[in-house]
Amino acid sequence: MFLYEYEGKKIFSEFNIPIPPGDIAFSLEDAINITKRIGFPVVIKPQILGGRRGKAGAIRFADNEQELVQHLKEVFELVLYGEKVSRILVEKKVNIAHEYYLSYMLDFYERKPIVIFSTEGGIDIEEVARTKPEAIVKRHINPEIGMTSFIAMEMLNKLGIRGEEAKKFVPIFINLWRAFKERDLILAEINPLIKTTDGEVIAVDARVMVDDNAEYRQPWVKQIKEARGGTESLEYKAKEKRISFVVLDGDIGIIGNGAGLTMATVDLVREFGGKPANFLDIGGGAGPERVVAAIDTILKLGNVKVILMNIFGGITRCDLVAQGILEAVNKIKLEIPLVVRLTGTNEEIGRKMLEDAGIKAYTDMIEAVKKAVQLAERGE
Amino acid sequence: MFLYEYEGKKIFSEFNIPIPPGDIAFSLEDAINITKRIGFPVVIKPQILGGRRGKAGAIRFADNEQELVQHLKEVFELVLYGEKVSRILVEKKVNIAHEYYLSYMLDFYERKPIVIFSTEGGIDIEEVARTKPEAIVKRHINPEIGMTSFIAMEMLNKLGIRGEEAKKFVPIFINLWRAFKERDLILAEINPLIKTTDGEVIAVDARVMVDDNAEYRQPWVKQIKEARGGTESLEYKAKEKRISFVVLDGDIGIIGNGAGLTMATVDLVREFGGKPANFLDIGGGAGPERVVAAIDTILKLGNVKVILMNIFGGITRCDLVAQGILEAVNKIKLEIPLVVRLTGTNEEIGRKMLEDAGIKAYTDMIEAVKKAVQLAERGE
Amino acid sequence: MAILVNKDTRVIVQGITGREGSFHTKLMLEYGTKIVAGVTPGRGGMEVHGVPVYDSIRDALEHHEADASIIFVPAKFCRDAILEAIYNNLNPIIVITEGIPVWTVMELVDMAKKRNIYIIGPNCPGIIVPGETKIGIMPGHVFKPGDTAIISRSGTLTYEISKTLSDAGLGQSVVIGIGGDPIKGLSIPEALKLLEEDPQTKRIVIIGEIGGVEEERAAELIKKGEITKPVVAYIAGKHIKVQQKSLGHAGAIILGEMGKPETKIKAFNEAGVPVARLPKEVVEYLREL
Amino acid sequence: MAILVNKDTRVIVQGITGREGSFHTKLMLEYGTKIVAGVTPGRGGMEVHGVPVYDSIRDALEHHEADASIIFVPAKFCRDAILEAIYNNLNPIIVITEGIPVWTVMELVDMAKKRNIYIIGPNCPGIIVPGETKIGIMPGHVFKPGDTAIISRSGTLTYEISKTLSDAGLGQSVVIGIGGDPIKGLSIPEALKLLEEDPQTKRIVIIGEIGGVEEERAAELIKKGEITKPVVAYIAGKHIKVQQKSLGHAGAIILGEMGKPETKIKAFNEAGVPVARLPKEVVEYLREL
Repeated sequence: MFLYEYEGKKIFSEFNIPIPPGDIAFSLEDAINITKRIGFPVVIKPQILGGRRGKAGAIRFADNEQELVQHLKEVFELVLYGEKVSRILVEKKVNIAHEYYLSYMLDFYERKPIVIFSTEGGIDIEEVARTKPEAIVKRHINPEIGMTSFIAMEMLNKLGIRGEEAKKFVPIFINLWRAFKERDLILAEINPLIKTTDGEVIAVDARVMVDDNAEYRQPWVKQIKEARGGTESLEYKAKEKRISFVVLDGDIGIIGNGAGLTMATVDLVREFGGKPANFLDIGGGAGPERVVAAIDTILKLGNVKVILMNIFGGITRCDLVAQGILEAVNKIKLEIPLVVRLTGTNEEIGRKMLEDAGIKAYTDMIEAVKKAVQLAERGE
Repeated sequence: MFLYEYEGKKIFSEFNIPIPPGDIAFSLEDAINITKRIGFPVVIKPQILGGRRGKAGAIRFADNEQELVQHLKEVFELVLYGEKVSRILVEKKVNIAHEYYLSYMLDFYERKPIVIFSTEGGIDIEEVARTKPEAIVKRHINPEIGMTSFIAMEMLNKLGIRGEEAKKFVPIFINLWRAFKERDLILAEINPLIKTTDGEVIAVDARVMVDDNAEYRQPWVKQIKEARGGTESLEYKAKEKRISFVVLDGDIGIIGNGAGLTMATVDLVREFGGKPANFLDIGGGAGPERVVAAIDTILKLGNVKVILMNIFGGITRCDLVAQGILEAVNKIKLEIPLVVRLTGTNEEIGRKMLEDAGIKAYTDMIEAVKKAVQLAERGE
Repeated sequence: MAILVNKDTRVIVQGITGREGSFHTKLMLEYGTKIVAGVTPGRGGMEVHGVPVYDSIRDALEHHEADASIIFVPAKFCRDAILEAIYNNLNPIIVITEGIPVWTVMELVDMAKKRNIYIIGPNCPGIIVPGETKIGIMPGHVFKPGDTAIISRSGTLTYEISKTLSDAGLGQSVVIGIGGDPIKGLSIPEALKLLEEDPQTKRIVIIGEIGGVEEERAAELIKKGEITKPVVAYIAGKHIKVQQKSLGHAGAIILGEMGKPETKIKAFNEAGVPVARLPKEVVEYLREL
Repeated sequence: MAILVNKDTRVIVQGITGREGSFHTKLMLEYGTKIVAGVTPGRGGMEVHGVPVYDSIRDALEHHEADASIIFVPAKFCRDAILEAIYNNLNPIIVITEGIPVWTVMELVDMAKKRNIYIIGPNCPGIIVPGETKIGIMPGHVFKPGDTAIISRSGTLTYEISKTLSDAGLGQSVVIGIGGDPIKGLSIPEALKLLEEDPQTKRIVIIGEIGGVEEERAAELIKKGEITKPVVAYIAGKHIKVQQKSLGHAGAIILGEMGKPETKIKAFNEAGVPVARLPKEVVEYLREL
């Protein structure tokens, strides 16, 4: 799960990584109060989970209250990369002497943590890698050793930062590593890491991703999730019911059992000209209650014209799966068509049960997909 | 540094290792108050750092206040292995079904932690090793892995403890390991570890040694030291001044530079029939202030008849060492004889300086030792 | 003889007394898998479907010989269970459990590798050598013996494609569900190298997904000629462009440039590996080989 | 050629800008030791007695070739400094610093051993090959070149005994102060094995102490015939019976049965190693060999 910048910065400050004074505002009032506390000039940063705010012109500066109110009104109206701005981070503006880049991430393929530092911050590190690779230093980390002073110093020296100046960066290297490891993070990125005109080193942005699997040992993750609203929360609530749910932008609701099969179903719908509304995996051994929750979740999207359910009965018998679907449908009183593909042990019995209840049931995946696409087109 | 039983048990309880209810008493009143809180029957355990209390008959039980007061009065008068009893642990008596043994220590030679478990607790593990080795299971531990459930279970199974019963021991194996590692301990021993008649597993004794070198990262060590009094504290205060000081039982005060040379000096005094009052190493590069502190410390012992100082001037010039000794002696106005052995660069100059001030100074270690022994004998 | 496991592989089931562990023990026994013992700490002395249960692997090994382990233990206890299997030299260790933190998986895979032990999974359906042994949770009846190997990051999609192959007369030498997590014990390239050496395998199907770079690395191996057997691939999620969100599998996530389906398809194409557009096309490509 | 170090050994001084580091750098240079660079993080660019200072060993190695390291860094920073030396393949690493927690020493020695790097110390005076190189803090003038090797857990007592030897015309092939901590990088038995292979060493003096079991293990090696060169021993603290208290050296501590002087003396006697009663007797025993 990705964190908002302000959530990431909270972690940074817990690990003694300097951040600018500031706080999160959910309203104009909030923002004005924060400004009163920290003083002008301030920077206004809408909090969204995807995309690049800088490129979207969404980051604004204010030297006085008039400017502040003007910008806030505009920014609270913005929709960035499909996300409505509902929270804004208001921070004291810092005087930048130079921008750096520092990140830790897990290199899944090499199965090792990796640290990346660059003297070219404030832009995508992929871009720096293309245009100025000599300004980047990367290192795999032995997790038993972790980040230590000497490794940080070696990386800094490599890019020509030495002596007293280098020493100022070292604690940030070490503390970010500690946050990364102790908080079960997959990514902890500071871009840019700023040297101010006063020679201080400060993290002015935070891009942090935490491992969802670690929630049982990272109680703060649950707190963060519960504090959020919107779509994010719909996906979260699905997850609570052991359903993997991701919103897409089409009108065909998709339910599958197993992540790969569900992805393949989304793909097939696209191949045959349809627009998937979501990805929803009910996982293995789902009973009627999870089928109900799945349909419920999709209906909450509002714009779905047909639901396509693709079930491969592996260990479970298809007649039991059919029974689960019927129980679910009776409970919900579905008003849009449901197309089911059901295969595996006892598939004939299961299909017959569904068709008796007026639900289209197929053996062949492609036929089911075609039918769903056709129904969605007709629904327009 | 060894901890008192009650200090060790405090650590145990911080790591969720069950101990009997109880508290430390410095007076009869304390003990009566504790008993009021925890109820009879209680056990009275004088707290000393060396030796075996059980063998000395110093552990008493009380079923009522009359017995309690009687025992307390007696125990507060005891001197055990040279230590006057000044503190008594008063604990609720537990009903013992069986006594076990569990310890972690560092195997200095193999450079690995070792865990020892036995179904024969309550006696010296060395004795069990001799008389019933099949009741002991030992294992070196890979510090990266630590003690885990499965290792504990394997050790328990090996001694025939299985199923639900074994499961009760597992958390104690793991928690004692955590205390051992996280608190920089060198030894963490529970002997006996008790199974009560109710089937609970409880640590009824604690023998714990902490690494003095880890004090900078274990602030509780300093707290414990400061809370202590008596001889222990004299040694501690010396250590604060970077002096290694251990009380022996003779009348010749010994000061050396370097641990090995000081030990050799103590040995030589014994070889020539003298009785060393102490071991005191002023360490490398000691200035006059450390010499003053050394002599001060020895004088506090009260019974010293002569001080023998053995200095090998390695890097430092002997004339500077002599100057330090003279400054120190002038400051203290020493009333007992001081014999100095001084060798190294500029030794002749140094010796002359000392002898001009009336301090016997030798080149040869043995001559100095003989002189000191002779002066001590004459002093009787 | 197949790779990693075969009909003679003696298996310990860790977490045998749990619901899943017990259920799949029954199905594996029915398939013919040689399960010699189960382990659940604190449950030593029980029996599950006739299989004796011990508190520890070491205690089980006092009474039985065993080669491999399959793990159904809940995620929070998996570090201990996997370590136990590693320290008792069981090999391979098949981890069915989903939801183990990635840092823990990283630590454990590293330890296993240092001891030359294979971990399959976590979060995987296991491994099956059709007609010989099934150490996993897949429905045995969809597989048939043969000479096509399948490596897959998916579960049900693998059953789906395997069934298509079986129905078309293309039996399987081995089917390895490597799991849906971002870090796993056996990656696609590592599995490919094992299959290259397997005399029973004539051709290989890779069922990949979006996320990670395993497919790209596999394609490199093939391009370099280190894998000479013919390979057909399928990539699930190829029409999904969502950034930064996991699709059911924690490993199925696109982060910036990494994990995009187009890169994977391009890499396979450049290595001469046909990528099926529809699952059933896998059979057609295999027939064309 | 001597063991571990010789006149060609190029040395980096870690913690060179500190009081001790700077002082002993001067003395080592005067002795003829080849010090090529110093390291103190945050002090890159300085010079100490003409030796250039860098922030990191790696940065120093960009400008100089080096073999060994000597460490004067304060105890709390030693984990980092020693790791840095290990990771940059300096060998041996001589750790003068006193007061490093024993758990940290245990961790570091394990890492060094895995990489075949020798740590000498911590809490030691260093190593000297008289007339060739001194990587340590011992007074150079008490040593003379020769063919008697000394392994010692002590500092000043070693200088004392070495001086007696030198005065008696018994020069030293190498003198290794292995340090007074309970866990150290080089133990007496390990040092003995190195010296057995050293053509310059004809006889060996072991200066032991109470505490630990190194002397006993050394005696076993000799008894088994793995060490064939004649050995003379001295044990400091042989009249000290205090239990559970360290005598100046953290390693000089008697715990129950472990570390008692009588056990050590008995073990040496059984291995045919004479144990000197007085320091100066070492010379007499060596002459009798």
